[in-house]
Amino acid sequence: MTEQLHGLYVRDLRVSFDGFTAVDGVSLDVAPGDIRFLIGPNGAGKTTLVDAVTGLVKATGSVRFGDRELLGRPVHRISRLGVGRTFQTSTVFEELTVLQNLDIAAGARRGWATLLRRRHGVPDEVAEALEVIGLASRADQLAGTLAHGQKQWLEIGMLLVQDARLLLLDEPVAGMSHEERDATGQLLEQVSRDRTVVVIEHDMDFLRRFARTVTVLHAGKVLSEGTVAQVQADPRVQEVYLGHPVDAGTAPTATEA
Amino acid sequence: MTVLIGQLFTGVSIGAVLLLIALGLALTFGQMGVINMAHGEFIMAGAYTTFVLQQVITAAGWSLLIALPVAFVVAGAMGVLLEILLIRRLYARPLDTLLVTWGVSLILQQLARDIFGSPNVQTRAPELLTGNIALPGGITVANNRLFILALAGGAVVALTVALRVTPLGRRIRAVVQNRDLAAVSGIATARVDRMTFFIGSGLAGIAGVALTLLGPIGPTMGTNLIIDAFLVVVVGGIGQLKGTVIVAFALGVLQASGEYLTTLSVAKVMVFVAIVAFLQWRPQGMFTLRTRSLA
Amino acid sequence: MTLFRGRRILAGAMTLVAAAALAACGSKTTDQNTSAGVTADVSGDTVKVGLLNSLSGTMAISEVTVRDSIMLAIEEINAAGGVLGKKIQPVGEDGASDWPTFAEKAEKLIREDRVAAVFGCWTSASRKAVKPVFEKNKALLFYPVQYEGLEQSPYIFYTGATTNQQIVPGLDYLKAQGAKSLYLVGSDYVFPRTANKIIKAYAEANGMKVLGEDYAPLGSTEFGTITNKVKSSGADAVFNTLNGDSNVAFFKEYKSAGLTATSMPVVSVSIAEEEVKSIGTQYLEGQLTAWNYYQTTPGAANEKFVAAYKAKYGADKPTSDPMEAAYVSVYLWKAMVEKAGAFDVEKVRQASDGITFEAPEGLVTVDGATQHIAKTARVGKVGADGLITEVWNSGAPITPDPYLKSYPWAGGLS
Amino acid sequence: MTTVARDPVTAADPTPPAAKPAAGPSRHRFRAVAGFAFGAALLFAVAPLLLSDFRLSLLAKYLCVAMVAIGIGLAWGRGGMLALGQGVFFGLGGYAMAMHLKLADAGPGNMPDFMLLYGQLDELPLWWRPFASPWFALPATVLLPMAVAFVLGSLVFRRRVRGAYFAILSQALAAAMVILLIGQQGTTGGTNGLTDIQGFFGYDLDDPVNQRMVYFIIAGTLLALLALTRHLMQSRYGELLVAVRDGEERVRFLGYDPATVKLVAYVVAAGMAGLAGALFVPAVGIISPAMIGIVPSIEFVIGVAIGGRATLLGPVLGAVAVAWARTALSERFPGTWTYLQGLLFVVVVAFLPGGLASLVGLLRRGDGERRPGWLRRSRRTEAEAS
Repeated sequence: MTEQLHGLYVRDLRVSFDGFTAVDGVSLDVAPGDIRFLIGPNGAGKTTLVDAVTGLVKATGSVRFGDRELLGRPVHRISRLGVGRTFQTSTVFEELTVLQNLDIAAGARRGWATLLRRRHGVPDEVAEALEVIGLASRADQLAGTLAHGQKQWLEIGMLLVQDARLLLLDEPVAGMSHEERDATGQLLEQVSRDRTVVVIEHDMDFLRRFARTVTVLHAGKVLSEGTVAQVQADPRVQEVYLGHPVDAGTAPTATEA
Repeated sequence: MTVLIGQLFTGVSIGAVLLLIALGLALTFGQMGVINMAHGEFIMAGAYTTFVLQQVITAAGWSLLIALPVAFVVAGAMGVLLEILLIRRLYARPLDTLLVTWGVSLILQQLARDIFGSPNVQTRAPELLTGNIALPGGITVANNRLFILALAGGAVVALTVALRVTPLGRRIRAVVQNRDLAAVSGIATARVDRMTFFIGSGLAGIAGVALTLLGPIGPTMGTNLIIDAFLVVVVGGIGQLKGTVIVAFALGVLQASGEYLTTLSVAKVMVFVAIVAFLQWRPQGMFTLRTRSLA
Repeated sequence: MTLFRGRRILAGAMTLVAAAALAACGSKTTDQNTSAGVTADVSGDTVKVGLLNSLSGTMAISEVTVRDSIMLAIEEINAAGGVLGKKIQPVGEDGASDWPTFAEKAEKLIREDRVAAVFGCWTSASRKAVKPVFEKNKALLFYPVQYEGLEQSPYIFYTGATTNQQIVPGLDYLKAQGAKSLYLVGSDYVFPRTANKIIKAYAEANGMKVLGEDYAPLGSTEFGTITNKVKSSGADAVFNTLNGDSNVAFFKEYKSAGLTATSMPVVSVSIAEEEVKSIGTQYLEGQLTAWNYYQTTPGAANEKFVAAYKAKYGADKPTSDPMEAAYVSVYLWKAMVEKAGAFDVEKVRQASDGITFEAPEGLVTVDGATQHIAKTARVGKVGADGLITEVWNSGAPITPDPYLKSYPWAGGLS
Repeated sequence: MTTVARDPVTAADPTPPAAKPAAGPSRHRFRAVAGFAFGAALLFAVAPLLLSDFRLSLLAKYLCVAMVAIGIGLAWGRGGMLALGQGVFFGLGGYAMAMHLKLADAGPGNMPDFMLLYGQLDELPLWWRPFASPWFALPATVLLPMAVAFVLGSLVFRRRVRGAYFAILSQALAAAMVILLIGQQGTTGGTNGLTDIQGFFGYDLDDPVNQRMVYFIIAGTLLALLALTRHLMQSRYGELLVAVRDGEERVRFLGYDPATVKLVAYVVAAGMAGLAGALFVPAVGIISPAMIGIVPSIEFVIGVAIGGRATLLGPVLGAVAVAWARTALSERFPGTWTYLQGLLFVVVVAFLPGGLASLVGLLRRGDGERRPGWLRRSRRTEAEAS
């Protein structure tokens, strides 16, 4: 890929809903080509942070991707700047085939002349993505009939053909089997060669294996940041997680289930 | 000046009628997201209840008073039946609910025709409610309008209190704000839905009783009202009653003044244009519950 | 490639259209006789007639009663031996309160059932919708409802009142009672708007003032503002051309505003006995109506009609002007056919002039020139029992004048 | 027919369907051409031979309703926009055509008969004048509805008014339009509408041969609209439209503006309704507010729902079937028809949301790669759309 890698730079980001502040002055830098994991107890503001970056909720502060300011732009404009995301629940178009899903994702810059014509064959970037996500043999299957893990890969594939340079993934491996998790992790590593990846995840085993850096959020603020080992050693992180028995199972220090 | 005040009162009383017919919708549409096109036929059921009661209880005043609770129960029961038979299956498909309940409204209208005949039926109003109060300055205020205003006010207060204070009301609000959370917190959401529907439909029955004082009682009386009522709820915003109340009165006064200055036809078109313009400004209506959920 | 395919399909369809159109053009001039009307099928020992009324939809309320009285007349005629020795076989259709449906059903009755005549329609809109159908097929329609005039189709007989038999006499009555100012309230459609034009012309010529004119959309039930306007105008009387449901709401509002039949009487031209029942005498008692017939109209013919109707449809069913006009229309058609000695439409039309019938409303005479009928105008007052009693009549049948040509003040109207 | 692969769950098993694009499209194309040929033969040869003039003119009327249904199928079935105000566009097209024909009937310089009777106007109102020219009136029958749809659509879709809100607004538009038309009796004919239309571009409409010509034009137009819609549905745009229906937000995140995508389908549907209205006028000879209001607008939807909203042919067949059933049943059982209409709506929409087409789909499942979204609508996505 010839395109340059960019980083994500968040400064003093704040989001509030009717007096409740969900994200309270977060600043963080994600280096180009990083795989950054965002963790934190429920309600820490992880998803809201991603919502703010992608323009879904109004926020104050500054979010730059490379040298472009994202805040204040409408959702589809931010998307066209190369910022792509997935949701906790899979949102592939179930009534369309895998190929059609990818083709739509690849086509945001198409003009009406192209749109109003039928698709012939498979565009190169779509074929490439089909190989990367391992769904080439299922290209003509309805997305709704895919297994759960396959849907998540399709979503990632859609971000690839969309030519997203920043991938924001919200719990991509939730509900996946061990084999699927491994495959997903390898997919992320492959993808991050020419892209920047941010992952919200609760699965600590997955995090330890594939995270390059980690940011811990708590009550809308950054609690800790660093490599997996650094964060695990941070006493504040341990305190927060021990103070929330519900989340104890997901705490970095806890043993795996 | 006299005319101006008279018109203002007319506008307010149009608003009261709108409020009364929209209140039930504010609950079923606003709180539950169910578009019930048969709501107008529940109003009709309330009006026919008054008619039937008057065949038994001939004193107009008593029959009207008794009709209020009876119509509430009759229309409410119809609503619950509809909820159990059809709407329950359609919570995830609001647009389909609209079409299905429209089919139901056709059936109910024909049923009314077959039972009561196509022509309108008449009820007698108590003499007290056919008169008016003369205020100084030549202004007269019709008693039936005052009664409806009081009824609408009473219904709003009762509903607000019920939603705020009673355990059922708290459950209803919990379900509206977060259905899943309410469910895992041990609230039987299906039963709460049914109760909400009972109350919402029952309010339509009460509106039906009130309308016997103003207009015709016939099989198609509901269809003329339903769109206006929906517009009130849409503009008022979902999930809160105060929007419905404010918008009902605002549209009433707008229509009355528009009609006074031009004609009723033009006034109706004016109201429509105003609504589209308003939704440009606030697409979610006047008041909405803000939630964190995905838009 | 695919787009090209799409284009080819489209192009193919277009070619077909063009070819079809050309084929049609080719035969355009050859066929003249096909449009020359359909002859009625009278080969058997029965003769079919069509009944075209709304049995469903908003107009069913009124039109079902008309259908009932037409059926009554047909039964009576059949029991007395039929028409020219043939029994009448009614073919009923539902206009469904929808004007294009009326046109469709009229076409069906004429072309498929080949009826000798059609009885029905109520609203002006439905009549306007079927008029070209009858004219194109040269078939007969008997239209039984009072209407706004300004029409004279060679294939329609109008057995209800035209404006000079209902509205003008109603105004004459008000003038005689000393009314100097009027307020006009009507539904927003053809009849009220045309009627109000006539009323305004009449008022101007007779020194009366029209203080206001308001229209409510059909089916509207919100009369607060209009009543306010009426009340503050201080008019001597209200001329009401509201239709259907709106009357109920209007009179309830009227009474609530403290207006009464003595303080400001309302003359209505669309409220007959059936409507009185649904509005309620509580609101209507003492108000005036203008018609040509009431259930209480004296005479043996009416006693027989009312008794027969109640025996067939129930003692609680009132008879009204449009019902009577519909009933009469069947008898008038019978008389025309018998005078012509044939069911042929043109012969029936030619035979129509001067036909008389001792109707429940009194003697009526067909005016061949206008194909309307001469009838007596009556003004009545709603009583506590829900019946309307006559307070005035025109003394003699009034010759129909649908274009008001004999009224100098109406010069600019048509 | 085999029913082995009926259950969608089995399709998720590791053996992928082997259908490769190579075999599929050509067979589909062949089927489409064969289908159109069959339809054309039916409409142009069989129907005129078998039906009497009267029944043929009824069929012409049904086909006009079917044109509206195609548009609704596109906007609602594929785009998720429940257009409950299509009567407005049907009416705009119909009035534009009728105004021209009335003026042509009256002759140059004259005014239509009803204006003289009811309007008492001294001269033709300004806004009528352009309709005297067929070069204005004919394009207007399609462009006028499209323009209104464009204005309304760009207002509401951009502000993300959708789902139920959109449905209610489009109903209110229908109601407002009726009131407006009726209120201007002198220039619109009021409740009567525009009636008694005699000629159609020089051809006397009383002549059955010319009625037949009108039928052929209508049938041809219907086929053309079907071809156009088929193309739209199978284009990339068609796929995108389904995507917007099922996940508007998701499409936005892919960098599209869903408002524009929806607007196109809505405007096209409006144009089809306008064309249908324009052709309805010579076929039936009348256009009136009774064809425009809330009830007729909902009735346009009924056939679409019953036939199968997301399919190409479902809406057409559904609309024709419902219109035919109404004529057949309301002749004998007017009350029963109302019950039946209501029941059909309830049963089909509640229990068979794919319409009758989904029954056919169940039988035919498993042959081919391009499966239209008949089989099941995803529940989540519709909830999202509200």
